[in-house]
Amino acid sequence: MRRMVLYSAVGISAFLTLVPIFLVLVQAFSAGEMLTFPLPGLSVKWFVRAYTVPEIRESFLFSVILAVVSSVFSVMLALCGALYVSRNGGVLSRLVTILALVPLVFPAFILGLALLFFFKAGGVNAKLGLLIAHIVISIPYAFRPLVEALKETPLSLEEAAQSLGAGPLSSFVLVTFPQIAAGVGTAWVFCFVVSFSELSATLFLAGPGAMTLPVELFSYLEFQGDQLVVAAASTAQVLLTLGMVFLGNRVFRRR
Amino acid sequence: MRRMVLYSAVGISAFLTLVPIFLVLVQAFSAGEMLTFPLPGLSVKWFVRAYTVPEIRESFLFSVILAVVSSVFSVMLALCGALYVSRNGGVLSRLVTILALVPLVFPAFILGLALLFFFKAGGVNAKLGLLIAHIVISIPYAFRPLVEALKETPLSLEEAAQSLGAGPLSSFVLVTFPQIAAGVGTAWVFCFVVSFSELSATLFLAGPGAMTLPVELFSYLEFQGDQLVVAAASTAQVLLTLGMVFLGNRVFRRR
Amino acid sequence: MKQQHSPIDGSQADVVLAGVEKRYGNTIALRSMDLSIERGELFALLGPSGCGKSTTLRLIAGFEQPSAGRVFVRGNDVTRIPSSKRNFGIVFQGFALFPHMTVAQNVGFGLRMRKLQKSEMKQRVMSALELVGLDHLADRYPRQLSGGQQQRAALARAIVIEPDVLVLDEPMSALDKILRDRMQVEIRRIQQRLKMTTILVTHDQEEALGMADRVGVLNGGRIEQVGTPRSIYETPRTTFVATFLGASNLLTGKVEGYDGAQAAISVAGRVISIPRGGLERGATVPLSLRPEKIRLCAHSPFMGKVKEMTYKGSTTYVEVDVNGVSFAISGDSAQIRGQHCEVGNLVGLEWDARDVVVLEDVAS
Amino acid sequence: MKQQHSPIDGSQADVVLAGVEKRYGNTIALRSMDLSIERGELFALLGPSGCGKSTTLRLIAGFEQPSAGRVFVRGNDVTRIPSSKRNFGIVFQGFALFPHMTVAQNVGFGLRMRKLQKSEMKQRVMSALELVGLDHLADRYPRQLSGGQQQRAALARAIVIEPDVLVLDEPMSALDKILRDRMQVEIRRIQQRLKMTTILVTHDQEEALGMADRVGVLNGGRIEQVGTPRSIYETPRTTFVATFLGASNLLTGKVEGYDGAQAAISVAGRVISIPRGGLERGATVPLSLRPEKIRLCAHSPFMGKVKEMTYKGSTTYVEVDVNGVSFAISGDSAQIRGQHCEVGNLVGLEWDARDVVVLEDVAS
Repeated sequence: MRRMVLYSAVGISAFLTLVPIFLVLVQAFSAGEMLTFPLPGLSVKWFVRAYTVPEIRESFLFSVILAVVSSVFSVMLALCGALYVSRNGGVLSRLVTILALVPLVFPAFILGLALLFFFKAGGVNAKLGLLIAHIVISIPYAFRPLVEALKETPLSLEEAAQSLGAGPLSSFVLVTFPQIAAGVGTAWVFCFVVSFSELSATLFLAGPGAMTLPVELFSYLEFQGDQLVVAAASTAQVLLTLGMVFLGNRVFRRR
Repeated sequence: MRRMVLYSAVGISAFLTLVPIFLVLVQAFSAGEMLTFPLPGLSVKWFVRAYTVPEIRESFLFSVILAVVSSVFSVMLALCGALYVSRNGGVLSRLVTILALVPLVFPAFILGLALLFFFKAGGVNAKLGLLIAHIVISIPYAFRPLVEALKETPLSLEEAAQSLGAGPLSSFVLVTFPQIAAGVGTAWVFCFVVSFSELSATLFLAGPGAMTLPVELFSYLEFQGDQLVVAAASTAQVLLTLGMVFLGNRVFRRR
Repeated sequence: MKQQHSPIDGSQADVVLAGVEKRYGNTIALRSMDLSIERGELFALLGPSGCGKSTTLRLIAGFEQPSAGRVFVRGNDVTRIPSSKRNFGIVFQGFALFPHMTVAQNVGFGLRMRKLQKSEMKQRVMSALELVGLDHLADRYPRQLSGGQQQRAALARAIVIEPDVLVLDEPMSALDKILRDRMQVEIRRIQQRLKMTTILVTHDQEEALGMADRVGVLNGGRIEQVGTPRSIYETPRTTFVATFLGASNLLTGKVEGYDGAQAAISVAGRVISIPRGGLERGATVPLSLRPEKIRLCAHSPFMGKVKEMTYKGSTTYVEVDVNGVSFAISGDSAQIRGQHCEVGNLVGLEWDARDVVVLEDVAS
Repeated sequence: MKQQHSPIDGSQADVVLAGVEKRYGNTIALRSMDLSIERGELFALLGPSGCGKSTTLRLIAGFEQPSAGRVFVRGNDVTRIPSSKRNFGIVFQGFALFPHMTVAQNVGFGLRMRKLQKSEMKQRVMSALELVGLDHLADRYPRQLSGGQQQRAALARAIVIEPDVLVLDEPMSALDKILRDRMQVEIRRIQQRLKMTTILVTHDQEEALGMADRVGVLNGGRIEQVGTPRSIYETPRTTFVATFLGASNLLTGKVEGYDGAQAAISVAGRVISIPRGGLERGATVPLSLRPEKIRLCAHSPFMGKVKEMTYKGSTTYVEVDVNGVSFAISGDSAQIRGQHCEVGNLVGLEWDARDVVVLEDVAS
């Protein structure tokens, strides 16, 4: 009985998540002109069309660059925090943990709003605002795997290195870092993916010359409404995301 | 040296996250008519004004209802999944884990887009679409604390109850559930907060009669642009969020 | 599904395993086990981790089902009966007390499931708590109790339901050495007073030897020997039993011939007599001789050089090389000192002929 | 910051702690400890968990700094010198081998930090590996090694740098019983060959007694007794030392008077003589008498009823009640059986006068 409840719950969740997404992904390969089911035929023409729209092409590129840059910063900042937390107890350590995880529950759109107001007043450009927003929003996703990786690395390894004559820097580089490399990789993939698909805060901060793919797709859909172009672009985004996650799993596999 | 790097990293992150948000929150209490610093004076007039905008008032209420309903579903579905995962190993268990955590990295806006296309084709109303999207997006936030709570509850407790004559249902209700109650509470607060501030997927699905506060604020800002009304409404949202998290910590505190 | 069967033998057996096997996928956890546990006895299942003792316990308790074979309790086939209907009292490793219930609620849980009346329940809970000496802590929560008190509470919870069988799963593993010794004596005392059929699962040979009426030694999913503590300690049947139940000198002997009922066996270049028949002349046999059975003396056929001495407080451990064969000797520190035993010295070894045990497995 | 000091005494001391204290906030982990460890000896710091032995180790190794006092190594004040400049070889609890390096790379790490030439490095790594018998596994990764092999690799890594002091932090705690005994002997052998000043931190009294030249017993952040294994085992100074280093009968005696150098002390209603002076007439003194020092006999002034018997294999544990005072006796199983010792029987107890030790702390 209980087993049946469990199975059906899992089934429902899977259905709700996967079926609609799957349908959109399939539609992107439609040979027809509209959203129809079953597909009239298979083609990649919608991908070609999406690529020929300059805004979509440019925003895709911008998204990739933004994701790469912001994820590098996120991982570095999160690593500093995670190192502190895993090596120290006390109030400050708990404060850092809370601070690093705040963006996870804090409404991202409010961060976007705040940065918008802030930069308008300060006259700073939109790109910096987006970078900051993406760094802040993806920090928690980097922080968790890094803290976990560091917690699995006994402090005694570093102490062993030090007792053998290694200074703080060499013991970190030669001993601790190789242990957490997989965690760093995971953290980086997470940050990339989060930044790449961020919409809530980005919506407020994006503007001419600093337009990400999700925002571009949203406004494209609102103003031109060519749904299959959007489906194709989304599919490209999903495939890149999945590719990153797969790559992360492969390259940074534990053990 | 290393200590200094750590401190400055934490400082930078805190500065980036907290200062802009703090400024917006402060502006909401401005007595002036524009975003200015320092404040010309303190007042709550912007909260009153925000409340008098019917769209903002109604969308706030809708957001609360949506968050309550979707979070209850998320927690129930996540609990089923977490029970299965913590009691069983194997391929299916890992599949459930992956499935439950997919929405965490999967672009939420694509889910919104997919549901939009799906429901347009099926002719189902926007409210159901929003409910599904919010359930799916918040499931990972419920799944993690629940799995952790269940992992901390040794299976031997349930076996002890069974050896004393309790059936599967009573051993769960009388013994296991009380152990994970704190985890369930945490999961629920997380889901509520996530749903309450979701914007990426909601943006595509919201419509007349099914408008959440974040979407409403976004379009209000775009078309009317009364920034201080938005600041006040955002502040109300942040305060409710913080209140929920605080409450969750208090009521469902472990031990 | 409930079937009536008579046990496989006509004895007083309370719990009978008949050809019980357990496989997980391709790995075999238990190999066709036959075991019968008499009414009222304390039977210890002893073995190292991974030997199958936990699996056996889980099959007996009904948490898992055997891949083959049957489990009988008091003559009834319970193989397919779930744990909740078996009426077993189980003291879990780590105790598994319900953290959100007081001691009294914990102990009363089984009675509550049996839908007893409040008043009778209360009375039985109190008398169980009195039995284990915990009546003054009935309203405490488990986390407010010491390890030993938690142990007692778990025991009270298991016995209050008047189980057909009491099962103790590594009951001392969460306790420190001193407490462990005390609880061994106490649990044994309670078990004897209630005359309750009890299965003790443990990896600690001292616990098994000190508490049990009979011990079954498990290794690699198989029972290697069943017997009283003294019989399995003093006459181990296999190399595994000889070494797992304490230190042992494993020697290789060659059967030279017979002198009446005494077998003449050569060990380390000397011939010894062992009161034992049935050995093939010329065969190589594995022998076990416990270190504490060897005495040091000035002169003996077995003279050797002291290679190693380790002081252990009450006893001293000595390693002596006799013609290239190493003998471990464990003796009272004062006596060993009295024999002028120093590393490098020449000493003699002696022992009683009956302390040399011929093992049944192939010498390794 | 490096200062030259002479050690607090003029002996051969290699490591000296002078008034070392450690506080964490308000809790005191170590109370003003003075300790000096001689060149080439194996010194064991023995105590239960939380006694301060790990803190002492961390202060000596330089992972933490004392709140007060100084640490000297070979006469140099190293109190403020970081671990990386102290030239200590440490074998960590759990070994702390670098998982991403081979055994040879692990062992070579310390030499690499010392910027040795490739060829010399290789040669020294190989000779260290040979010493611990691991030269054939130089290219394995730690996860491919058994527990005992990991232990050896960690030891090789610690000794290859030719440290001033070798520190062993609970080196056997990750090993099983049988391996532990073997590694104790082996580590001791290597330490004696290299004549390396060694500090062994352990909670296992058998390990400390069996391996060390001298033992310091810690309790509650204080050293309770320092001495050779035999002296601390046979003449414990405090109740804690008496009970932590093995079982002990803690008795309460009353000093009745003197007969020459013999103190007459009444215990359990009988008077015994102890060769010990300096006790106040009429005083109540705590006494320790080890269970294995008591023999059973047919007649003696101390007659009592057997309350409990526990068979432990080589030994049997007997509890005898003499005038309301409980005596624990541990003896050879065969000898105990020979004395017709059964629960309920009356038996006599005897012991040598010098085995009764007068403790210095207040009887509890």
